[in-house]
Amino acid sequence: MTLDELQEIAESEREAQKKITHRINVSVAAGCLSLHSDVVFNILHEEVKKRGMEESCKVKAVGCMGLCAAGPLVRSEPQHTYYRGLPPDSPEVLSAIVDSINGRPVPEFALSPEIPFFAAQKRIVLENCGEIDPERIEDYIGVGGYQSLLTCIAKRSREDVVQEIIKSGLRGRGGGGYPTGLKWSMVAKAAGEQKYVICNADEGDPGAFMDRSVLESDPHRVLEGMAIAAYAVAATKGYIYCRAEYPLAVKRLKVAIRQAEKLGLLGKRIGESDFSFEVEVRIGAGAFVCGEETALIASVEGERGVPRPRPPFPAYSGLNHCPTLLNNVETFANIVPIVRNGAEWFASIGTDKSKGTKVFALVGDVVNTGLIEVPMGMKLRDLVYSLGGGIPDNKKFKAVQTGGPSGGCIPEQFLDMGVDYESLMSAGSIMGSGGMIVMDETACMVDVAKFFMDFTRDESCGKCIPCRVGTTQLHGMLERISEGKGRMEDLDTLERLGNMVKRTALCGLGQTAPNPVSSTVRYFRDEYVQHITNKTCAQGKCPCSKAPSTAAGK
Amino acid sequence: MQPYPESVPLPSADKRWKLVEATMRRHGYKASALIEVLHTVQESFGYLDDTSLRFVASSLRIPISKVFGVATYYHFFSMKPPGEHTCVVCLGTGCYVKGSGELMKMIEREAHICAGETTPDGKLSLVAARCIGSCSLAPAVVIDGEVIPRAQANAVQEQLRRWIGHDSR
Amino acid sequence: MPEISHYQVKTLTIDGKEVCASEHQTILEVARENNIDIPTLCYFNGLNGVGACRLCLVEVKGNNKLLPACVTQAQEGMEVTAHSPQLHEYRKLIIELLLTERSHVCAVCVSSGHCELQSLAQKLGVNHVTLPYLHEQCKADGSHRHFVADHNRCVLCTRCMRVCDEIEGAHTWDITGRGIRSRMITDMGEPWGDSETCTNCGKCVSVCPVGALVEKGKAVAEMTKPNFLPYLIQMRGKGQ
Amino acid sequence: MDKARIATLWLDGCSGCHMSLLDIDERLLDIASAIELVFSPLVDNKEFPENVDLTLVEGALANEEDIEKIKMVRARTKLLVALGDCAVTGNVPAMRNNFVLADVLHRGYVDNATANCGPPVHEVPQLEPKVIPLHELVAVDLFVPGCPPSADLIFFVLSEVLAGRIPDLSTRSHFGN
Repeated sequence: MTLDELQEIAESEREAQKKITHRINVSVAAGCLSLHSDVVFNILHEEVKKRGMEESCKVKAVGCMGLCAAGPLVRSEPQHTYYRGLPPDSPEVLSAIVDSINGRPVPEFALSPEIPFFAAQKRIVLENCGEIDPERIEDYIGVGGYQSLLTCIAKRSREDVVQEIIKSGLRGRGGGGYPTGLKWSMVAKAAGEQKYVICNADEGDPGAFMDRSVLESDPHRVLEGMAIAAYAVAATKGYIYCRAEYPLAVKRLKVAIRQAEKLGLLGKRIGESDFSFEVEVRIGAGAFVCGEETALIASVEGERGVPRPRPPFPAYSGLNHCPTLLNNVETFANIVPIVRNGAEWFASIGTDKSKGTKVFALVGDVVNTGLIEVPMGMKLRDLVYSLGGGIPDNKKFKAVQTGGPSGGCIPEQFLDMGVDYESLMSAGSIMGSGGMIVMDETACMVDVAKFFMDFTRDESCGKCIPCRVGTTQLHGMLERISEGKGRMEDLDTLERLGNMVKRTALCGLGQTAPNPVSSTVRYFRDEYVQHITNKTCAQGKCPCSKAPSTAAGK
Repeated sequence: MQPYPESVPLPSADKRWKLVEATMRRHGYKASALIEVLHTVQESFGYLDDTSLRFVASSLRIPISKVFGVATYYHFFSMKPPGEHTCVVCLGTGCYVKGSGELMKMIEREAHICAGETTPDGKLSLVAARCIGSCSLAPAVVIDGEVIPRAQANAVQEQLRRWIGHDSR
Repeated sequence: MPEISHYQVKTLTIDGKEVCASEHQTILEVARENNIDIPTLCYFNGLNGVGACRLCLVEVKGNNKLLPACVTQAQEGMEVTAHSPQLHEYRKLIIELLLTERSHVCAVCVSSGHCELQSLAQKLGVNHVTLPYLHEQCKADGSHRHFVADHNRCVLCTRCMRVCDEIEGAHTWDITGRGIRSRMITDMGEPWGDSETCTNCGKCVSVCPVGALVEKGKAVAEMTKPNFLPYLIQMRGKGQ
Repeated sequence: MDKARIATLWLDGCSGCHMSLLDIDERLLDIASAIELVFSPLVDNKEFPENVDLTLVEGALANEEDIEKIKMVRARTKLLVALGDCAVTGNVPAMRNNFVLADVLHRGYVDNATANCGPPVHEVPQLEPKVIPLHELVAVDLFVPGCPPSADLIFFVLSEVLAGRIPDLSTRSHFGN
């Protein structure tokens, strides 16, 4: 397919859309699906059919709209309204919604798009999520999909594309924040006949589901980003390494790949050029460390997903010892808008060193749990209180955990901090993939630290000694403290051992594993001391709070 | 390249071996396909056992110790047959903050098994998940493949009692 | 062997001492050539490096990460610090962690006196551990005709696995599980004596740094390991 | 100058460390002239005295009596030395930590007993669930590993201490024999 042919499809798709005067988009991403949005979709569809309005009113299954707390979510246009929490078991309500499409929205369920949760977002990565049908490639093409890819292939040199990404200032969205363009240029310059592009969709951070939503809602966006990357670095083969826990994402990716191959947008001779790029999905098997790039590569090779020392970096020697470009889902999803709108446009968004937007999964003790995309640098307070709607039940804010098991807990005094890579780092946490878990005053920080150490201990691959034994020792120490058997010296040991593990572990998992401990010891030392000296947990979360306190020392 | 090891016979007449063989063929019997093939085995048979691992090892020409090492490295692969029903409790951070740890303890008490085990009567397997990505609808439990958002302890308990015949204990 | 003309000599410093390295030499190789002692445990001359034990970590000026000397190639102009109080602390803690992991009871070990873990502890001045013992439950396997595998003494250096795979070509050994529950296995975790792939060559026993793999019938402190390097070099020369 | 008040204590160990101490042989005479042995299994004192300058402790902490003793000894001693692997690491006595205590007792007093079956309950201190080295319970000033530490090493420790120095054992000592 050539660029012209693609534009023809887009044009006819847009023509078809014009005939539709009313649209009811129903979210069928995993969150809403678990609240039976598929039933809502079917009933709405039937209701429209009953009224003979199929020609003008389109009920469409779309991806994630973000506000999971209010699912199943539906959007009705031109009413310009969202509907929240639609009951799948009440056809009357759904019928009333269809009846109202020309008038005022049904008030009990209506939700204005003007509330901060929606209005304060800037959707770039998620621009198509909730708008298009993720299982129809024509929908994606209708909103300009694959034009960036074919334009690159037809009109731009490989170097030019790499330069565009460098200029944009885009940094890896998987956690580390390494400049994406730099990575691309390393792979582009690396010597090797065979090169690979791998998309890291092994979103392992517990409490994060940004990548899942993107894959389920807009899979073509990721595929197109990968293909542009492949073109830029001269790779011909790509893999998407997706978690087995995301069956819907895997299914939609496979559908999308088939559709794109059929239209000649992936596979051999893309856009009738010499450029070929084939993509395969690889399914993970439950190992958090496979989010680390060298471990992920080992897993794609069919081995135990165990990290290897770097250097050599995958950019020079990765999959099958060939130069390999590895980016995560959100990074690839940023490529198309950068190529379409230019590096300057992208660089104008965000902060000095962190450009663009970031998708966050806002979860935990916050009213509006869900997925949001905001410009880098937005204040934590706005995220939690404005978009997030604050803490439920008038409880007090205690901390927000970012960066998953590699991150830290950020206390109240940082609420007015603008969120970007640097600020989070300086507060003792990391951006990570974008999970943001809000905790209210009832959370026990010793318990939280123990939770994360239990996680990393369990997920440690066991290859290097500091991580294998160090995480076990750290966890044991936290366990003793939570049982009221801790000693004050333990706090120093936590720090000493934590620092050692950070400095000596082989891979990112081990090097960051002590972060949840060190950040909580730093900001919530009082709570540790209380567990040790009073042998009680004020929040009642730890085992020591359940046993009668034995205050007698040794 | 090595020729296809056509000499490896299927372990039995069970048709599911054909599915396994098809996956291996699709990947050209390459060693790198090991994990994909193990996925197919588990999908087809519910778990991995000696027979299947030996079959896969000899078909893909991978040392048996390595196949076993890979199979036991990944938590997704199970070496034991699953129970009739499966209950997955998400212990991701979002769910944990919302009390999934307590929920898990309740289920463990209820079913008299620990996470990762199956009841002796084979009725129920209890699984802990690291995060299923339903964080905003925490706590999430997956019962026989269906995600239960904002899972309530008593509702889950009721469901489980129906399966494991709690009263007879 | 590469020809002399291919050699490109690099100059670097290790602990302030100026040293020369040839193409593809690792920091560790250069250091040992120059009598600079960097402790190692998983490293075994002649086997592929894995950088797993982290004892040989060194500081390289301009790099904020510590690098494993065993797999990091020497570069022109590198300024390497192989010994510093900080590195010494880390190395001691690594040994401590190992000592707490399983049951390393020198008093009843056949390899006492010939054990690399024991001598590393001595060399680094580890005379007690500050962390609690974990007492990981492991098995001892005496099913093999000639050898014993006592996993309570295993440090998971994977030398046995590598020598069995890279030199003997049998790949009888591998690792099962992960993290603290990692265990070395033969075949599918069945007793060593039942292994269908083991050739009884004993290479794994020769390279084991501790008392985990030993010959049968040896009493405390009787188990010495042969110098395996000449054999490895010979086999490498043939194989590649 | 007053003679240094020195004690030795025997907890859960095989007495090998004390044997090694005696193996100092003729050098003992030099030491003996500089010290007063105020408590030891080698002398007939029933009461552990106050104001002890140096106590060499052999053995790990395995029962309730060991624990009581070591706390008292620690309180009355200026310089507490963990002598030998049992005191330093738990060593052989701690090998039972891999099993449940009840199983260990059953094995010893039931499975393998030919008469008087059953673990003793009267007039013997009860075993702790886990055997631990000294420093897991009390502060230890000097660690002298070895199974046993050689006579030379013990002599070195004693002479250094008597000379008013804390001996530097960093690379002199090692675990095991």
